Amino acid sequence: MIDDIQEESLFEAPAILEQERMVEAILFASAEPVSMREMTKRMPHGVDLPLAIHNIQERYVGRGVQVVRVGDAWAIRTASDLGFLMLRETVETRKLSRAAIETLAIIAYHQPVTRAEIEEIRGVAVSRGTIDQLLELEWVKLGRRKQTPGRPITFVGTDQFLDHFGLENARDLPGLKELRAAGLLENRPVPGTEELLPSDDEDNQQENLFEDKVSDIEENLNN
Amino acid sequence: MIDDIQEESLFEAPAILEQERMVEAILFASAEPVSMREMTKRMPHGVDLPLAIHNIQERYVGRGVQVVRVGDAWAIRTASDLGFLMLRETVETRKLSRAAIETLAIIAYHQPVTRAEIEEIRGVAVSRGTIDQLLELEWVKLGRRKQTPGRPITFVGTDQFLDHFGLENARDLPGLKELRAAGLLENRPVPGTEELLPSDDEDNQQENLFEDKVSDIEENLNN
Amino acid sequence: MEEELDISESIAERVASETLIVDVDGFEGPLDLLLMLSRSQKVDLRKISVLELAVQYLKFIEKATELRIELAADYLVMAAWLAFLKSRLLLPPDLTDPGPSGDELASYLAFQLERLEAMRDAAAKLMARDRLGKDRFVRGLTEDLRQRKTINYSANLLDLMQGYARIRTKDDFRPFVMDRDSVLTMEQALERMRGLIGFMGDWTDIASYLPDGWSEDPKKWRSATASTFAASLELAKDGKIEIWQDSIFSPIQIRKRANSD
Repeated sequence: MIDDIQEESLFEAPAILEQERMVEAILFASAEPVSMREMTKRMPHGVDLPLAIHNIQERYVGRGVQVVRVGDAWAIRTASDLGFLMLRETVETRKLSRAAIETLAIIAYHQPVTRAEIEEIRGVAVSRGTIDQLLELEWVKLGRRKQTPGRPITFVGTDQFLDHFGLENARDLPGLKELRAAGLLENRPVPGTEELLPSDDEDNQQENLFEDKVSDIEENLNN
Repeated sequence: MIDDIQEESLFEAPAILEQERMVEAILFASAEPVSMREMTKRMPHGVDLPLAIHNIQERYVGRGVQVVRVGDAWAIRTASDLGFLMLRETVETRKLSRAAIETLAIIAYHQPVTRAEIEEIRGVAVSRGTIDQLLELEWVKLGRRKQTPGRPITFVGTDQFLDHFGLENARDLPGLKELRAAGLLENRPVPGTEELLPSDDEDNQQENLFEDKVSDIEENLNN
Repeated sequence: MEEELDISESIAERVASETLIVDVDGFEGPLDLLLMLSRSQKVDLRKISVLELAVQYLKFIEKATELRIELAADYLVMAAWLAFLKSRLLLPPDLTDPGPSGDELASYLAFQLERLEAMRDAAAKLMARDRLGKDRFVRGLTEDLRQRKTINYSANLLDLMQGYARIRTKDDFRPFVMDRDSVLTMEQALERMRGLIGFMGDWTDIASYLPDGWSEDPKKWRSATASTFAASLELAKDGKIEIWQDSIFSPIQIRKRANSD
């Protein structure tokens, strides 16, 4: 007690505005929230720390940064509504991978198609990631389960897919004949292509919505 | 969410107070000076950045932290009179040798300057380690080559140099004007070597060169 | 007494020479040494007497040499140059000499000294500024700029068609060997049947001639049945076996011809 009085008399406490500046500088430069005790240690004697902190906190109300209490300590933090400034958004355009393109093409031409069927057509396993990517892009979606043993899920194209590729509907997909005419296909159609197409009874039972699409695709492919 | 804000801003820039808050948040979040370009990239379109920065700078006059200009960038630094409050836990940078300090000053005041010119001014060879030390501190960097025989590389000061010594730009170097007025920053030819120089116009050219130098400094520092 | 005095003198001399050694080490080259010597003149560097400075420098070098202090080449070069300058300054100007006059050289040296001193002052001023990390501090609690990359995948109809065409063409080009494991060639069937003919008794369904493991897989079964049938016809043509079917779709039966062999 006596010490306090003596020290007070030895050192005149800085004006409250000066104390605020000090709190401001300490909070700014510290890598971690600063406790009251720590601040008291670093600041001159006789300061009214709670008042200085209170004033500084008030001063930053509505500003881009805020003086916040973190447990027993204080820190300056970015105002929560401005967090987006700390985020740099970049948009990058990338070509779809070959595997994804092929998978997408098979789904488009053969929909509804199961994963096993896709693999059979591509002749290689389809990674989970490839289908996930197409699902994420919302170019394919899950169709109905196929009425075969194991009731596998099927994949079908989406409206977004049609939209992206500038197609009115799946019927607009160029057929094999056209692909050949465009020089994209040089060989005769593979016998047995039809087998891969959903022409069985069970598929005809699928939504009517699909029926014409499917038969059209089939027609295209058989040409 | 972010898109919304940005899209909105295409039509209406946020109010100036809001812009100030953003500048405040960005500057507070970074230990390094943030260039105008970087700020522009991160802030919504249509902001009046110079005005917002100006206002923010004004706002902090006399506070515990200051908004300072470093070349083409801006930063918040604690007020220098409050340095005593800070914990100096940070590792002291290697004590600079007298040679390093002199070399730094010569580069700062004469930039862009070649090694031979530094040696001419100091009257002694510059050891490799001296310049390396300055390069390592990122206080100097390589400038463009000088268009003289041998096309020697030049050295120039950096933004980190300005930041470290609290200079807005290279024109703020202490005593620069006086030194220039006294002709001490001129490249005076050694008597008896004039023959080696192109012509009498040399002196005029020298002056032009110096003009160039000044703009070079600016340019270098703005990069 | 005199001897004592001599001793003390020599001590003083030794101390002086030791100081000199230390000093030479401390100098940053001859220009620095000259700058130090010039300070004794206590005048503005622009008004300095270069002649006096040259004399002082030469005296210093002379003494250093006497004391066998190793001097860097720089110091000796400067000494030679100053000796030359001294002679120029002392002699009346020779108007026929095309080289620079003593005054020009002297003023250049004065400029060099002034410039070096100015740079030293500037360096001191620079170091005395409020420096970062010493007087001014950066933000302690920085916030990293997070990067969020949005990747837009692109593909056009041509990509899609090419992709599909690639798959379809790939099928056509699939090498024959790839399919061989599920195909029984007629040659293979013939070879197998020739070996079995000897054991043939009465009429037997040709289905029983299929190799083991070829009846389960439909693909293999088809291939094996076809080639076995073709092989049977071949053997019948050769007169090795007889072939018989009692009605459409009923099992085809074969038996070894009695008069073969």
